[in-house]
Amino acid sequence: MAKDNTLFTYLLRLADDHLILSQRLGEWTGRAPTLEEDLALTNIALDLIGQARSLYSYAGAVEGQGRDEDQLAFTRPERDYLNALIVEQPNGDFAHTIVRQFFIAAFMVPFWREMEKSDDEQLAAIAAKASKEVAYHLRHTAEWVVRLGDGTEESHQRMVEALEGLIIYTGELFENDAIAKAAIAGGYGVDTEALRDEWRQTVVQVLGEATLELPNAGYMQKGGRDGVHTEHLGHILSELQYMQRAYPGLTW
Amino acid sequence: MAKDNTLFTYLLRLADDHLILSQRLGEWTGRAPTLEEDLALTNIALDLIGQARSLYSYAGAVEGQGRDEDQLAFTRPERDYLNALIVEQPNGDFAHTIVRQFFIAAFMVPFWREMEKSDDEQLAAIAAKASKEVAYHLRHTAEWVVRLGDGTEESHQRMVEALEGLIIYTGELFENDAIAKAAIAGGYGVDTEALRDEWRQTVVQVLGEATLELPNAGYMQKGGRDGVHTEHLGHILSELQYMQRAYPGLTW
Amino acid sequence: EAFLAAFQERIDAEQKIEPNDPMPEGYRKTLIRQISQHAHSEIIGMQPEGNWISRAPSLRRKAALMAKVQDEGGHGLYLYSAAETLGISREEMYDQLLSGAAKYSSIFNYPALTWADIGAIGWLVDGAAIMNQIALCRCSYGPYARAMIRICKEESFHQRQGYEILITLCNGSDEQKEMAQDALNRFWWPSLMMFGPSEGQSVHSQQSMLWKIKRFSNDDLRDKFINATVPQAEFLGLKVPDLELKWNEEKQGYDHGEIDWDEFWRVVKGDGPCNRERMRTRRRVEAEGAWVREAAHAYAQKRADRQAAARVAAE
Amino acid sequence: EAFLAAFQERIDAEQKIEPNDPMPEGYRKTLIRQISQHAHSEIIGMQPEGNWISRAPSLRRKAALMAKVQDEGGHGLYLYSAAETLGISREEMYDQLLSGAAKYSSIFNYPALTWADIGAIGWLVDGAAIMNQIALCRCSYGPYARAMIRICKEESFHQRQGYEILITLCNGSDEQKEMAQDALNRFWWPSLMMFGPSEGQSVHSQQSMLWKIKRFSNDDLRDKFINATVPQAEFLGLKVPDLELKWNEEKQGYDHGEIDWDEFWRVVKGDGPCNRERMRTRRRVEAEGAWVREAAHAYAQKRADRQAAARVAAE
Repeated sequence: MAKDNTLFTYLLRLADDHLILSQRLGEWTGRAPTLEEDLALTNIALDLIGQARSLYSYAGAVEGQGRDEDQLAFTRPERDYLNALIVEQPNGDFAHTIVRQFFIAAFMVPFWREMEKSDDEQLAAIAAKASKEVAYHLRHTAEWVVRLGDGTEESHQRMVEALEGLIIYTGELFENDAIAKAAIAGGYGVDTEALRDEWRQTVVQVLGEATLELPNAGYMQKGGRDGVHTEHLGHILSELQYMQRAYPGLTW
Repeated sequence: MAKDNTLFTYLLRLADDHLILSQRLGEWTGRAPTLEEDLALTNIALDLIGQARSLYSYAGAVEGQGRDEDQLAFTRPERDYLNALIVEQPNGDFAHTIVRQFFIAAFMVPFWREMEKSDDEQLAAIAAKASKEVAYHLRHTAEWVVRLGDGTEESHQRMVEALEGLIIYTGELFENDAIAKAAIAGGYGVDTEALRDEWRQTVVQVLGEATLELPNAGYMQKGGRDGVHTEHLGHILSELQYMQRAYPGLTW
Repeated sequence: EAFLAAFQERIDAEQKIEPNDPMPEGYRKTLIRQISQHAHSEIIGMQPEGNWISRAPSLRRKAALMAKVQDEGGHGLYLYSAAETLGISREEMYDQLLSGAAKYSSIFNYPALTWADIGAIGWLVDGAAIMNQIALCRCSYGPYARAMIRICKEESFHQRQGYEILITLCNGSDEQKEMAQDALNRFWWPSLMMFGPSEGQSVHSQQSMLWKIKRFSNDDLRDKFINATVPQAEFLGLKVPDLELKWNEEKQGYDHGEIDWDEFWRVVKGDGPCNRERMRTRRRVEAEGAWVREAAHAYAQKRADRQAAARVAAE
Repeated sequence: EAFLAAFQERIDAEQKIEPNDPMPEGYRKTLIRQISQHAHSEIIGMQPEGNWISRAPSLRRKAALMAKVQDEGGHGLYLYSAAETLGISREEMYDQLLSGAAKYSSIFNYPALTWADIGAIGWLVDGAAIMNQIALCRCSYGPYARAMIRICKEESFHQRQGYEILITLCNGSDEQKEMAQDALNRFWWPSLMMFGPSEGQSVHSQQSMLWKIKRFSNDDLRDKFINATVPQAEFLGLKVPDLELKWNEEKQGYDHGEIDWDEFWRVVKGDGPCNRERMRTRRRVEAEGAWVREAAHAYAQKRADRQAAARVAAE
């Protein structure tokens, strides 16, 4: 029971990360700077929502109270969403979206790779599929980081601002709090602290190629894992949940 | 009964106009170009929400099914909102907001003045109070129209764009459809067709002072009175209704 | 003259015309206009449905909707490429769209107001598009015909998906059924207008027929669509909003009421409910993305320069 | 020296200092810093509450919230005016805010996440502000003292309104009670921090006391606030999130747990949850409004020119 509770929370955090990030990316559909990029961003959003669905479904099964993926995704109050703060940050300009996705992909690549070794077979299976997908996310965003960093003066400056704006939300990804530690001890969770150096290396290498620098982070914001979010999440939820809230309990 | 149904719909249209417009203006609170204008726009929004409350309360009483102002304001589906399309148009830049408000105020001044003569005592009473308020709205927005029209080249150009963008939504305000005609025949509604010339005069005079011209309208968009809106309304409602939808039936 | 006759012979022999083949200027122009208009429709068509991605009522529907809108972008890409084989660049076509010189299907100037509209757009709008497109799979211009074959497959999938949304609504609550009926009410007539007005003796249209760019008349395609769609509406338990609609035993097809061609022309000319909004959005997207495209271009240039310099140094 | 002594004598005699009175430079500077900081707090404080205007759960609450945020803007206006009497312009103060040179109350760097937060902000944040402000109603500088009297009245109204929101929640469903408790959990400690750290023997603070700009120590005001607020929490049936909080019979007041001053300094220095967001929003608002202010200025100039020309012509 205690194990299940922890696993449920652990899954929900991951699922919320994916859902909220795909919701953000979906805002770009039909609005990206080029048609090709429109398709690429939507691809990433589709991968994320697919991962979210697997994770919510599994979380619902673990919880054992008959909640399906949609009930978990759409009908919880704001304070029960457990996503990291970085995924709810606004799209901003294209530089912000690319930096946000790049930071996250550079984390998710080693995360899913380690998760493939999880004792939990379902998590390992989800990880195996996700690993292939995030490898593309990382490659694609890294290419844009280089292009924009080493593009024009304006694009470079926008990238500098995006890096400065988003760096403070990266620390939270690596924190092993009580839930994470229990998940690691349980043999199914990933020790994210241990991924920090690899992330840094990936990021610094790509930024170097892009003639950019990783800004000094200073204090890292956190709170999402305990449901204490930025003010952006509430607005995301008012759209995300609209239909399920306005017409509760129906099939669509 | 038939009279009550018509009156109910008539009141709802008016109430929805006021609610949605105040919701739009509320987006400016804390974000206006000057502190003084922040207070002024919020004042107008407060007047509008006050008028909306009176109208919804009265509509609820007329309907006689126990729906209060909040149930009417917050829990109807999108297609049941009957506001004119102009009030749901985005704030855009400050020029758009001013033009939208000016167009509407120039209409509401004669509208409420005529409504003061309504056979329906409650409507007449609401009109008496509203008349004083909209006189200020018209004065205040007209001053801005002049300032921005006759200000800088940029402000003039922005006003031209705002006028062109919004003119197509003004025709709907004056249409006497079946409901409006029934309300006029019933002795409680205002013949808005008859206000068209006065509106035009007011608008043209102020625009003249502002070195601006009223653009040629061409075809006037409509649909709001039958609940056929622009795509903007749905997004407004997802925020507006959020709490009442997420927590149905509670007292706040 | 001899060239035109020879060209017509190839057409009549059902040979496909390919990019490098000689072709009459009128043939080329007609195709450019039609293909680019078709591409623009896909791009603008992303807007009404894109409007519901953030509010789709389930994760499954959200993913399907995103994928559908993405497919439309993909169709836009194929079609721009097909048009490019005729000697016009994507940028040029894009400029024509943004300036208003080029048109797009006027159905996309109607708003998507409720979730049921997403179903109705798939069922009716994609359904009507498919009727046109199936015919185009046999178009005499090879690249267009081949693009159409691929697009038709995906569109059929979208159409079934849309219809399935409505089946779900019609098996649902009273509000859901009402929502479905309302969507049909609003999208029925604009869908019929998608086939365009009756052509009468239009020279333009006859030439297209002769060149096998077009293979059926607007009215024929419209009738085919109506005949296919009315039974589907009946299956859903919905009422087609046309009091004059009735089965004509003799022609084995439906007779329908008068289409409001004033509305059609008004919307084509820019006064539909969303024309300005669609163009404003598209122009804003273009403007906001300009710095990104410039940066990508500058980077590509720098890279090419560096590689050239490296080659020189190595020699 | 004689001037300073005479000035101190006036202060000690509880005479109000007025704008045109001579005053020591330190007195002027301290007041400008304090009043402008107070004004900035009102302006930035519009953001967390403004964030809920679009989602307020009833029309009555929506109107009250709008009016409240508007009052804050109004307080900002009075306070900027009071500071201007000391010889600094609103623009200059504004620049200091936007550049980060001037501070604002760090409580506004915490997010308003739920509707209950709107109640908690009224009850706790305005409550704490009032404790400070009541004392300031007797401040030696006349314009500031008078602004404070007016502001205090409105703030008390806001505080009651916030408390009333929480009463409603605590009389409501379990979710509502939980929401209220959660808001108290998140806003309790930051509210206590609003009074600032214990001053010890701070020279700065002592001078302010001597000049009667400040009349009570931070700790005294904080204790007063706690003593007034704990019974209100009990009345609501909520639990103050401080395990060490207990009644001290001897001092007839509460003892409380350790305040996390690291957090306080971190937030003051710019690393609170919303510091960057608040400043980004404020800067964006300033930038987006620039053309409007320029236009208003250009128009005023034109008008003045025209009137001058008309006067000349008339002469």
